[in-house]
Amino acid sequence: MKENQFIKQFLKNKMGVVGFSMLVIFILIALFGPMIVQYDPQVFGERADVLNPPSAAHWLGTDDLGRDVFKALIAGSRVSLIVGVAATFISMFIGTSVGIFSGYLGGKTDNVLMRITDVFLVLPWLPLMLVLAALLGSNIWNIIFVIGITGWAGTARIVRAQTLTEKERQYIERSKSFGASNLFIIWHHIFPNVFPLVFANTILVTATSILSETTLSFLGMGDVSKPSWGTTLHFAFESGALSNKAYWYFMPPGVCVLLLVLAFTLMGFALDEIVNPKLRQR
Amino acid sequence: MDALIELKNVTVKFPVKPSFIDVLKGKPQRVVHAVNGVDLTVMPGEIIALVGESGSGKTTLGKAINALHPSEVVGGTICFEGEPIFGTDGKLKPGYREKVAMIFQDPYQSLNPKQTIEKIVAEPLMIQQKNLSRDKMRASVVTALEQAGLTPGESFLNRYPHELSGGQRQRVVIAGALIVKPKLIIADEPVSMLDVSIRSEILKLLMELRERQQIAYLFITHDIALAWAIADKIAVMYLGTILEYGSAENVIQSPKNPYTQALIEIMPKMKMRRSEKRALLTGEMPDPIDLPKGCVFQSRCPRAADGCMHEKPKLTLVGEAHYSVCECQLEEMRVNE
Amino acid sequence: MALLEVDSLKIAFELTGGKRLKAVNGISFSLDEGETLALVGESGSGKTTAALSLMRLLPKNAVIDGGEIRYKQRDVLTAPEGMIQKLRWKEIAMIFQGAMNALNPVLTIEKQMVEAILLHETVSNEAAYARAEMLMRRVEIDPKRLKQYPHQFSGGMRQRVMIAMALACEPKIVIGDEPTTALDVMVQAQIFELLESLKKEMGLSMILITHDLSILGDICDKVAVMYAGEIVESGSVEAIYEDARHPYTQKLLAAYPIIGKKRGLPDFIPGQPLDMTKPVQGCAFYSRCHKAMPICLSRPPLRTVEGAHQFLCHLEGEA
Amino acid sequence: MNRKYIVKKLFYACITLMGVLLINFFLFRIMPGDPVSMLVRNPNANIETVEKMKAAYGLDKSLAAQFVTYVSSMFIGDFGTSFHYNMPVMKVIGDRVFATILLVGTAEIIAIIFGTFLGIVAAHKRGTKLDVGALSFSLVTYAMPSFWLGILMIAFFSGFLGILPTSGMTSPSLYFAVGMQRASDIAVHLVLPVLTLALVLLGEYMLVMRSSLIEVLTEDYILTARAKGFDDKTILKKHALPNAMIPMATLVAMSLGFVIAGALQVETVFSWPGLGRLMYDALQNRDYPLLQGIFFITSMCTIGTNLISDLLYGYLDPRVKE
Repeated sequence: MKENQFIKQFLKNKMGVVGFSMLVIFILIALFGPMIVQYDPQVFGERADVLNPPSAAHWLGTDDLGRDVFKALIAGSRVSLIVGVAATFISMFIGTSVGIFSGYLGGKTDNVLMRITDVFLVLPWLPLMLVLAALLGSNIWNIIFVIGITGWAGTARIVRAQTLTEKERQYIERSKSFGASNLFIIWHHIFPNVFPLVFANTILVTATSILSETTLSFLGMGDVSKPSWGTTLHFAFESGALSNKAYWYFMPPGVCVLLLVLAFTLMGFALDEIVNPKLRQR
Repeated sequence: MDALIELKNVTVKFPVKPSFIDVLKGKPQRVVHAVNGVDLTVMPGEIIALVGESGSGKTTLGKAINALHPSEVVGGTICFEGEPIFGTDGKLKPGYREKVAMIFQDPYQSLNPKQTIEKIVAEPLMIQQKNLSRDKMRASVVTALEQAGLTPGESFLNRYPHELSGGQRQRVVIAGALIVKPKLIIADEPVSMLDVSIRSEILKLLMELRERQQIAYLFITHDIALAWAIADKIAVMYLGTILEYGSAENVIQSPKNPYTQALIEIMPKMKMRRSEKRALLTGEMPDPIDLPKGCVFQSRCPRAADGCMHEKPKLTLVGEAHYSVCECQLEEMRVNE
Repeated sequence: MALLEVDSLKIAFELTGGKRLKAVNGISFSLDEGETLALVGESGSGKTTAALSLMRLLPKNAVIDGGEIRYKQRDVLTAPEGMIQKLRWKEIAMIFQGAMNALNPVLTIEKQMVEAILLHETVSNEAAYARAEMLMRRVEIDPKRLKQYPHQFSGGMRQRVMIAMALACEPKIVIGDEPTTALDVMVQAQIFELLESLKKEMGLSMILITHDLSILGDICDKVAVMYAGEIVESGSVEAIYEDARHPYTQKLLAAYPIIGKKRGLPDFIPGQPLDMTKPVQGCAFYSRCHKAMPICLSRPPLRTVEGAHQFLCHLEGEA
Repeated sequence: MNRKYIVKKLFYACITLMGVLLINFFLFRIMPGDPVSMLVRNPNANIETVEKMKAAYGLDKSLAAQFVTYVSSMFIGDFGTSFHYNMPVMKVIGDRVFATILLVGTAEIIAIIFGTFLGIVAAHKRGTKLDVGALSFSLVTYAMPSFWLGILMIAFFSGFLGILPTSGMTSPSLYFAVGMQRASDIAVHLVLPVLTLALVLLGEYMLVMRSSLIEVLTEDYILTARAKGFDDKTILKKHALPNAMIPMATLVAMSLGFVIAGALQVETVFSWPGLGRLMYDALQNRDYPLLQGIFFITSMCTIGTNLISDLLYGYLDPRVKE
């Protein structure tokens, strides 16, 4: 499928377009928001500012330390996006490489790589993340690393399966008949053809990564100096915003996570329908 | 004239991937005998048709000549212009791949859908002559495309396979083979996936190329009538073994081997024959893992005798430049009135 | 009275982007009891679409643009769904191309065969199983293999299973959609021989959908040659083989290499098949025809040679 | 399904188990704050004490020997003593297993039933409002962090409606209750956590069921079934579902393993006294033996369910040869 055809198909898919628009809005907020709205999590408000409901001064009210919830959201958007995207990048890089090499080379390499993948697939990711995060310390790069390193196994399996189909194609045989090296074939034939699948998968993995980040932060493993939406939720839950019925405190960050993850999920689903012709609507 | 390619007792044996339990039990390694001792000579500019059903080992043999199998599964010797293609170190002699190209069966599958025609045709050069400049490469691609009948060549460079018809795609495949200026093209069922009405167009192109560039062909096909139409010599393969070999006229007009006779017998004659009785082989080709002891064709041969079960018959001269492993006549044969 | 009649049938597919692909453009043919008709055409000629419409199995985006299909004088296209369900397999059964995908991979052969019998006939389970065994024996497969799954059979065996399955409810008509395309020549000959004997035995009528003009002599009585959704020539197999009148049929027949004829390259037809999403002016074969004349840009008349031998051409057509 | 397949999968599961053990072993070896290093940091500790300590924990032996001891003790269920509870880890875990199984089991059953059903309906009625509705619902629950969904549940059912308890497994006042009274108390506490977990799972199950079924419905054998004269319902039931259920069944089996660990979020929000909550507390308390024990148990669960999923696949799909 050619690129412009691909875009045309994507534009025809309502889910995809809605998801994409939502994502663009979030990216704009993450890019420009922090430039307009200044937020420092270390600066606490006055006693009178604690847990105020939404007002003109504080659009979404204040938290238990008197900080502006709206400003925290804007600042958090950047953290959530960066962590989600960066962690996904690590996952996809490992997953795609392992999947392609495992599937294409086959034999012993395949066996070894797949057994390693199996181990990463069964390691309970959330406890592992918690342990790793506790071990490495709560800084944003560690969180990215932890999410990335625990999230690649599924991708590796999917990419491997697709590579197995791809490598039986006659143009691979043709390439070999001219004396092409394995790397040449992987780069020129396998990768371009598994790419659409990798791309659709990337989008879905990003959604998962963002959820993972939120969960980690909610459980208190987040980077407090760079608070994400999950961190805000953590403080909201710990401070008893729930029993205080401070809806403005715990609702907005959750809604943001939901919308951002939904944006990626919608796009991922749309891409899946385009990439996988069997799902395509007739 | 010296032979272009000479095969001596070529075998191809694929080890069967053993199951986990078999390894534990220490069962002996099982082997698929895909090609069993084939002798074959191709002269420059000659067309040899390799005819057989699926599973006969014809494609495996073609790939062996194209050095597509790892050298350890291939036995015997393959010589190109008098020199073995593998050195003593088991490595393919450099330059061989520029002399022998292969065309594959399915024009829809043998082109990468993500690549432009230019890239597809240029691929052999990208692999074999890495230092070639972009312009020179493009010029070669255009020449090759035009030799393959896609004119003007420039207009195809930036198109994608899905924009072309089946016939055009197969021409692209041929252009991709021509670009290395080969002396031998191994053509694996090059027209069987195409509509009948355009097949001959491709065949005609292949024949013209032979006239102009002295290219020899090893033409792999299941269609013995097609072999008859185009080949100088025909080799009939069954279960990895050549059962009959000779000039097209000899093999088709006076077939000596019962299998060849049966193959010719079932070919369409373009006339009503519903009420006629005919000799039809029963069953299917046996598994190439456990080869029968004697003649490979014994299990389906209506004329199989005791001797066929025990001794492996050899190709022997049965006529002028005409070899067969046996000389039995099937009954009810009505070859070529 | 003909068993099945198709009268100026027109079928189009609605594609995304508002395009319409006219797959079948007004074809007519009939099938008598015990007769075998071949619908022959190359890829894109509309032969499979036509065959599927006979059992109303077309995909959802297909639209019938006109025409009639009558089975035993009853209209197939307008009949209620329940009636059609009773017609399927009991009256008209189908042997699909590539039996690997046409058989359900997770059900045993036995189950797939018996379910059809039990659906259409009021017989006991035992009787249905007994018939399945009988059918397997008839297509020369060990009935013990009924317990096996499709993937355990070779290509030729699977096609035999498919044939047995098609005969399960003793239909009047069997449609074979390229039943031997993926098979080896030897297996193909075996399958045709089997079909031929079954036909005689059960008094079946058959419609054979094929791209291969050369195999007709083995099994067919009459032929309809399709090009771009139209029947360009029809008649008995003898008439087509020995006295083809339409330039397409003539050229197509000459495109096969025949053992026994003079050696040399067979003929070919230059050009490519039509883009069926675009309207056709005049004769559909015009752009590829070696005898094309200016008049061919208008609709060609249907000419009759003798009896049922007809062709669609401006030329009188000489043999 | 043949024996070769089972043996192979069992063998792989063993390899995976070894991998997990290896990671588990090293992960907790390099964790900061094990008892010996704590002691070493203590300026008052003399070398002798440290050596004694090391010997007591087996830390003076070679790494390989330590690993062997570790593996063998793991297999006899000796996970050491919890720092925090000062009880054998096995006992601490044992006390909590029931709560998690109750929660996860109930939620899974609900999710499987409704997820499968919704998926089938959506695929069958593809493109209709029903499909769009079911799809949107599933996508939203799929995109929601499960802890946040829990918070919403609490806010709505307890905060706003005030009808259901928000945390724990029993009411303090009914701590000593037995029989029906205790059962009904647990049931009331179970509603919200189960609902939360079920909703999260349901979304994924529905989506997988839907796309799997849609894919199957385009297969050639569905056309064959239509040609045989079956109506849509029968085709769905007898031909499409047996195929579409294969990925679904394996997914459910596999996710079962993750859910036990994944219930952590829900258990945290609802203070549900299960393994997840225990793990979270162990992490906060730096209770390494306990952490290691839970980690091992949850990994075992996933390996086990993975194996079940593979075997199920082999059983459901006759094409699986090796």
